[in-house]
Amino acid sequence: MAVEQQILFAGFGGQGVLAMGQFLAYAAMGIGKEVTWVPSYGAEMRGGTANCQVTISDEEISSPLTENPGSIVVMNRPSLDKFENKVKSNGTIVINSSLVDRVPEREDVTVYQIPANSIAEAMGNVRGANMIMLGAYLHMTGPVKVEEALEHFDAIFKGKKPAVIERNRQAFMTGVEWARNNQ
Amino acid sequence: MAVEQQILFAGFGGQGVLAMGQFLAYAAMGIGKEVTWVPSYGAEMRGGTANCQVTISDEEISSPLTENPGSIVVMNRPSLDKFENKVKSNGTIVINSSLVDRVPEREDVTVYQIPANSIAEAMGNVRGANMIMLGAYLHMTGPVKVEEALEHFDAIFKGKKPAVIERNRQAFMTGVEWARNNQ
Amino acid sequence: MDRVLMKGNEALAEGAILAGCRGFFGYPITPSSEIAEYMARKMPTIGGVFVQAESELAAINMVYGGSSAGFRVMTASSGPGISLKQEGISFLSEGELPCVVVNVSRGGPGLGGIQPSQADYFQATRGGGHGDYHTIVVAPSGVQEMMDLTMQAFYWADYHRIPVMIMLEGTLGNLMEPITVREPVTEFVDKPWATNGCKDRAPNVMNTLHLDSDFLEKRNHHLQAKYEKIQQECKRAETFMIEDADIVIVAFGLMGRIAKKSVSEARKQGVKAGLIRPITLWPFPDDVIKSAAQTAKRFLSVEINMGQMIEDIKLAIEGRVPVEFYGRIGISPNPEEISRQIINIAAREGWI
Amino acid sequence: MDRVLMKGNEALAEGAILAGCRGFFGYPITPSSEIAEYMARKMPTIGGVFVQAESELAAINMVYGGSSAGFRVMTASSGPGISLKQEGISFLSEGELPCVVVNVSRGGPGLGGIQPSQADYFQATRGGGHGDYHTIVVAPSGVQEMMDLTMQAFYWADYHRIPVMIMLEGTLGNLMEPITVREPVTEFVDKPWATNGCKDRAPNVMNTLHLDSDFLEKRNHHLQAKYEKIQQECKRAETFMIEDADIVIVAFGLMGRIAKKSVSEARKQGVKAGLIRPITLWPFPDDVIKSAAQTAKRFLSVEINMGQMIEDIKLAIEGRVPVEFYGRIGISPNPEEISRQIINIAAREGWI
Amino acid sequence: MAKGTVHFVEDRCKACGLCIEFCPRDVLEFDNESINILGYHPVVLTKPESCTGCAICGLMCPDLVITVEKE
Amino acid sequence: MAKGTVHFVEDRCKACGLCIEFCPRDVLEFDNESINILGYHPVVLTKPESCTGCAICGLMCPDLVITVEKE
Amino acid sequence: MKTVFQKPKSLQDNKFHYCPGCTHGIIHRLIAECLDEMDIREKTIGICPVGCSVLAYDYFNFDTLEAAHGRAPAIGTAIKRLLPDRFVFTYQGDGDLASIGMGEIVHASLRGEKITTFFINNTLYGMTGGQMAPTTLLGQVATTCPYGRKAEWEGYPAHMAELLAGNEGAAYICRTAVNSPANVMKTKKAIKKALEVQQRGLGFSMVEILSTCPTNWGLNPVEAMKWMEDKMFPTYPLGEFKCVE
Amino acid sequence: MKTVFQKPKSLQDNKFHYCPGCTHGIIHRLIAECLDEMDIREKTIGICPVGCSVLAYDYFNFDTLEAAHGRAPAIGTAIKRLLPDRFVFTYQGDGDLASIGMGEIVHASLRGEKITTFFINNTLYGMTGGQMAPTTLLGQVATTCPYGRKAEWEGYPAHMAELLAGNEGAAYICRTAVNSPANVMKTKKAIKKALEVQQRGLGFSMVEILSTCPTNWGLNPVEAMKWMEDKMFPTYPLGEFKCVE
Ligand SMILES: Cc1ncc(C[n+]2csc(CCOP(=O)(O)OP(=O)(O)O)c2C)c(N)n1
Ligand SMILES: Cc1ncc(C[n+]2csc(CCOP(=O)(O)OP(=O)(O)O)c2C)c(N)n1
Ligand code: SF4
Ligand code: SF4
Ligand code: SF4
Ligand code: SF4
Ligand code: SF4
Ligand code: SF4
Ligand SMILES: [Mg+2]
Ligand SMILES: [Mg+2]
Repeated sequence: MAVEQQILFAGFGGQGVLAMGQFLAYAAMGIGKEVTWVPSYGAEMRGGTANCQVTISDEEISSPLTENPGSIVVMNRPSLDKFENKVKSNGTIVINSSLVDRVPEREDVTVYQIPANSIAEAMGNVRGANMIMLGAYLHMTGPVKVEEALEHFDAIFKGKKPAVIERNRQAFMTGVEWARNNQ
Repeated sequence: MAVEQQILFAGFGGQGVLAMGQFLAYAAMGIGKEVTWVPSYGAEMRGGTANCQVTISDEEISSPLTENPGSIVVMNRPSLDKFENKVKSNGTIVINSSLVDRVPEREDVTVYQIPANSIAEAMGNVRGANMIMLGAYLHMTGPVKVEEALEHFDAIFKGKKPAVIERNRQAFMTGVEWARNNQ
Repeated sequence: MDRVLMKGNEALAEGAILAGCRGFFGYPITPSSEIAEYMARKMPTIGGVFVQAESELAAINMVYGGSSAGFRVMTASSGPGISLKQEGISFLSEGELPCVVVNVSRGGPGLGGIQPSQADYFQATRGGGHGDYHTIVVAPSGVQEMMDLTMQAFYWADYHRIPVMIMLEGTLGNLMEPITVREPVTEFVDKPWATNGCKDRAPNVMNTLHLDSDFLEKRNHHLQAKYEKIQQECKRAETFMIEDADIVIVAFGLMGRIAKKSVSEARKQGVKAGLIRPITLWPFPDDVIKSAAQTAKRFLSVEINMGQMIEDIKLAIEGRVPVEFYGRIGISPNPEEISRQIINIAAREGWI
Repeated sequence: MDRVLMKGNEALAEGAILAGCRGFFGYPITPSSEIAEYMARKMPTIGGVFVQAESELAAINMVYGGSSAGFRVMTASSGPGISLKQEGISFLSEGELPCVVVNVSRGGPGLGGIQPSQADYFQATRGGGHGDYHTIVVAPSGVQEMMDLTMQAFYWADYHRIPVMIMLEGTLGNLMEPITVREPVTEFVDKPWATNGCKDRAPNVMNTLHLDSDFLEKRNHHLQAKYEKIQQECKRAETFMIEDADIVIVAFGLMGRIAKKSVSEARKQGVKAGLIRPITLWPFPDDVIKSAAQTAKRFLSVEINMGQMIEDIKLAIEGRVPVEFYGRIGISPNPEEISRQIINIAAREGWI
Repeated sequence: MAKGTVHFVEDRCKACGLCIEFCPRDVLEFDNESINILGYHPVVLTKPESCTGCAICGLMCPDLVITVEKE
Repeated sequence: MAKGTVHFVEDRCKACGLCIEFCPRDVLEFDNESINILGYHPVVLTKPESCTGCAICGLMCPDLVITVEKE
Repeated sequence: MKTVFQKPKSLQDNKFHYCPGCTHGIIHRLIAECLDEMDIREKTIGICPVGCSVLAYDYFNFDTLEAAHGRAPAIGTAIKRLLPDRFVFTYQGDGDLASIGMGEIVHASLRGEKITTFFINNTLYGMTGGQMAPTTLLGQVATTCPYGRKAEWEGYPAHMAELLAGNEGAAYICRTAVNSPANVMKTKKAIKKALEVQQRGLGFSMVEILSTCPTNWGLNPVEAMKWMEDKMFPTYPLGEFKCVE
Repeated sequence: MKTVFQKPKSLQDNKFHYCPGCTHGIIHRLIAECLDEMDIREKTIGICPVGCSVLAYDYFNFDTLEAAHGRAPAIGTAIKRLLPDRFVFTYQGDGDLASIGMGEIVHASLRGEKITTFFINNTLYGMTGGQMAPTTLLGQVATTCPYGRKAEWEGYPAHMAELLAGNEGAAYICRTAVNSPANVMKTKKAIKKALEVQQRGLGFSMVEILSTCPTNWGLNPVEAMKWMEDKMFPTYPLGEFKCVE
């Protein structure tokens, strides 16, 4: 069986969690992988939590869903609480430490802490926390390399205004930068 | 098996064919028989043909329907054409000869001819042809005796105006009378 | 008791009133309209409510309201009208709202015709609406049963908190025969859940929305448990000469009654025939079928459709005995027609 | 061909357009609304018609009109909305009007929830509407199939003159994956029966009323003959490792795809598992099931409901092999959950 | 005064009497002597000389029984 | 001028700003220092002395955050 | 002599199944005459309702569809949108249009669908045997209001022409009757005008036509005409309610 | 100090799930206040729609039902007929009432059902994500009229208050808004009046309330209030359209 990676992105609705997963899906497709992206909605219609699962593989993907993702990227505390125990052994937990005020209890996983909201506020782009997180995540452990993702940046944001793309690229790169400096 | 009689009444819609069958059903119930009455509608919504089947028995009736009734009472020509061949061997065909301009071809059945409409016109009650027919039919061959039917006359027409009941009784008796004189 | 000559549809309507039905909400459609007309005459005289709804949709939702208010309520329709009620029936099922829905069936699909039919069997027994639910479905075969099963339907509806469907061929609605009129029901099931004003208690809510998947799953398991209980308790069938039967006819409704005569006729001709007449279509009396399958050599499903109940027979028999089908459309086969069919099979199989 | 990352609902809508669909009539309901929204954006740009109908009833009747006018047309809805369309679907079936009806299923019964569900299986395969009819029902399992089966659906609809239903779990509508976008369809079936103005020909009539019972019966036999032809020609299923399987999982839609992983997982654990994924739910691929039943020791139906397709499996197997059921409600089980189930059965039966 | 005449597809007449009621010249009547295929006494023109061909009978006939001619 | 005061169920405030917008005395503001359970900066009374207890804030608050008292 | 009155081409040569004196027949003919005169028979698609005129497809001599009860306007909407140069009309009874089909007709008029509706108001359900309709008059007896319609119980008659005229998408709304030669002529004019409104693409058009049901009214056809005038006119005044130019 | 403003008894103490600034919340409270003031909480049965206010049963503190989309008036009809001394109201959005539920609301008003309807007009389908409603303004963008509503394609906005006021069974019909303190007060008066009309058995009553949907309008709550006044008021003038005494 081919290597299959499954990543779960989770956070509040409005934090851009679904977009993070889609970004990764586009990037993975860009480098010729098989990929699926699937959102899951909470019980609440709005507010509430949002999450999505991305599966990346060299072969046809049978199940886009899993109970036990290899990595989780959590943007807020409730998401960590909910998904910490689901991560596979030897998996990865990436945490937005600005909004998560605890560390994981699991000892069999690798943990990365990224203060995405603080970085975002610092760079004056409060809505950019998700791209910062993504940049940092990809640099540190991502299934797609930062350079590869950057190659497909314009394609991913196709149809968006240049200014928007630029703002996202900056946030993404700030995340990458932060990761480089803090690893 | 108990003796079970099945009679089919057929004619144009508006000739009071269904009422004839209901009358017989009430009368049969009156004398303690098991009885079913079931109408059948033609394809047309109005105009068209109407017919009903009455089953009278001493025991519980399983099927209220039959392909081959023992007797048929036909009020018009199309009904004779349609049902003549359905009557059981040794059965009975009662014909409203005012509106049926042919005699049955079957030789294995008993045929009665009653000029119901002419009698009705003669007595000045054009809508009374069905009761005339019924009176004659019961007198000649009916599964319920005329006297028995008369006993339940008021019950059968319960709720109707006395004048209406009287008009019906007269028509009925005129039919009986005619049958007495012409048998 | 005195016997009264009554039409099937009238006996059904009167049975409902005797059972305490005090709300009828309907939209006319042949061959069911007589039931509404009877209710329109009677309800005002007994302090009940008759509303001619603007549509079948409105009618079934009036049933939803009336039942939720704690009353015994009913609607009646046919073919296209029953299809229009499917959303409402699904809601009633999940709301566990007792009520009676009458389908005086007509020929389909589409506008079809007003002829007798049993082509809505799947719709009635498999749930024509969305989601996992069942309604109890009863199929009377004569005028007395029209009254009695209607009263039973109201009881089951309240007792199990479930919509009950009464399904019959149009012919049966028009059939007249003498029946014994029953006593009015005087004891009723309590309905503490009714939304009739929250005086002296906490508010009641009648709701079928469950956005939380765990809760939705729980609700479905709750319903399923109820359906299993009903399957234990409510299966009903009439059997006739099946003990030694080589061939067992299965037929329901008036059709079942007609088939009885065919069975007698076949017996006269030396064929060991028997009859199972399911009285409840859901729950389907598979137990009777199963046990008959231990001795019978063959089953014949007779339906006024293209073959629907036959699936339930097959599911009950699990391949142990062959099941054949005889069906007509838009017409109740005559007893003679069916006995010919039975005799043909017997001849073909070399039993006679 | 370049691959494009697309959402299931979008791929379905785009597939319809590629297949020549030029009329979409719908009423919003989660989780189907994206299809309408896609059509609202696209139709005006390609000379097509998008109408947001006032209700699901109006929508399905617009489909009736549009199809009768000779166009490829579609509607999409979910749960309660599909129930509301049942009268219309029965009419479309009897009118033999080609069209595509999409059910992006949600949890039921009642208002239920917007979670993934397969609880409308009975409704889809047994005809939730009145009368004897069938629609072809296809169940895609991925985004590519969302496009491809939609195009196939339009072809089958025209070719067999039948409504085709596409049924999927809500999750699949939102699933994104890379697909190959197909070429637009350029060859179409002639529709001399279309009611589009009687210039140079005798008037056409689109009618489902048949008051004459003989004719009604004839029509039903005609439909039945067509359904048999479709059963000959259109059954589709994907199979995976069933040749030597002790236990065969049967699952459809996205669920079927998920189960594939469970089968692989079970194989890793030494259980000879296999998968049959019905692609057409009606006609049900009973042939594949039947032949698998000759070697398999056990079947497991995995559904997102309380057990519906299991009846079709049983009808196909006729009691030769036991059939078990594993179901969830309001949630797509994970592959791990199902493989656990498979392994448990294997352990219980002493196969491992 | 204009001169006209009317023709009937006799077997379609349902004897509703609307033509008789509305004919301004009172020239139509039921033919009590004959019964048509539908079982009704169809309408006939009793005073052909008085018919003006005004076509009101045709206008009011629900069953397209009548054709009207005029000089 | 009448004297009043307002109390907030802080954790229900969604920071829609309607109370601020409609308060005739301009005495309400978002508290940028605190974040409530819903993730919003809730509203606070900044000039308690100027509140008249007119209850307009309560009237316009869609989320029943506000109780108003008056002397 | 030349023929001044005969069957229009847009009608087939079939006997109507209607009861004696039922004015459905007159209305069928008027529609057919208008189509003939406008020479649009081959471009017309008629949508028949569920009601006594359910078999209208056997009479009209152009393309027709039989609709599900009440849904004709939805069907018409789709056909007209997909074939904008055709003429599309619906023919609907008061049960069909004003009861079960209320949603569809109100929305077709709101959307300004360029179709024409002929609305046959005979105050009850003819086909199913005389049940109450939304248009049944106060006091009138029907099988489902056996004690006479009371506002308190069964509510008030629906005034469909007035109701729809208020919708902006409605371009032409008119109520006529077929109880007299003059009114029949006026009805024909209204039918023609409605079709012309469709031709000019002005919006939705409807002619509400007061029609008799001798059978279920329990009157002979001539009495029925008088009853219409005496009883229906006060509740349903004739006239144009909307006429966009 | 005495409390001059607080949560009414007829509301439960639950957090609303509505978006920030959504005026559904204000309207819930106004209804609850009126029930409190009339002291009829225990005799009231509320029927909630399918729409953003689908969970209203979690907020109202009296008996409630969750209706199928659009059918609340039918449900209310049955309850009120069977329990004539109770107060029955429906709470319905514009998709619920004016689109799928058009038939039910028109007929409830025609029949003069003694129920009260609160009709929340926010010009679109909030719950399902901003699709067009019959009340969407001309030119307004929604997800199913992405190019802005054009009369030619999507037809004209439905004026429900005007439409229903024409029906004889309607006793009180009024349109109000909740965009300002004064209008909120007027809305409350109208709600009270409608309930009093029900109490007096005068017939059907409805208050159409213009409400905001900041989320799907893409505006912040304060802007949304202004937008309502600027854009909605011209199409939907406030006022009493019917008031039978
Ligand atoms: C969905 C549905 N409901 C009910 C019916 C039964 N039905 C047939 S015609 C009709 C009413 C006809 O009345 P109307 O529209 O006034 O026409 P009329 O017969 O008076 O010309 C009804 C209720 C049906 N065919 N389909
Ligand atoms: C039969 C049916 N059709 C469609 C839906 C989906 N649906 C849910 S809410 C809604 C519209 C809500 O809009 P509105 O009534 O205006 O209420 P709002 O959310 O704007 O308050 C729709 C179409 C449904 N639940 N049931
Ligand atoms: S054409 Fe005129 S005058 Fe002649 S019969 Fe007819 S109505 Fe009378
Ligand atoms: S109007 Fe026509 S159908 Fe009526 S009586 Fe005259 S000719 Fe006959
Ligand atoms: S009570 Fe009046 S003055 Fe005080 S905060 Fe509220 S709105 Fe402002
Ligand atoms: S109106 Fe209410 S919810 Fe909005 S900001 Fe003020 S207190 Fe908070
Ligand atoms: S029942 Fe009434 S409407 Fe129908 S054909 Fe007869 S007279 Fe005409
Ligand atoms: S979507 Fe609109 S109507 Fe719904 S809660 Fe949010 S703001 Fe209110
Ligand atoms: Mg009518
Ligand atoms: Mg809305």
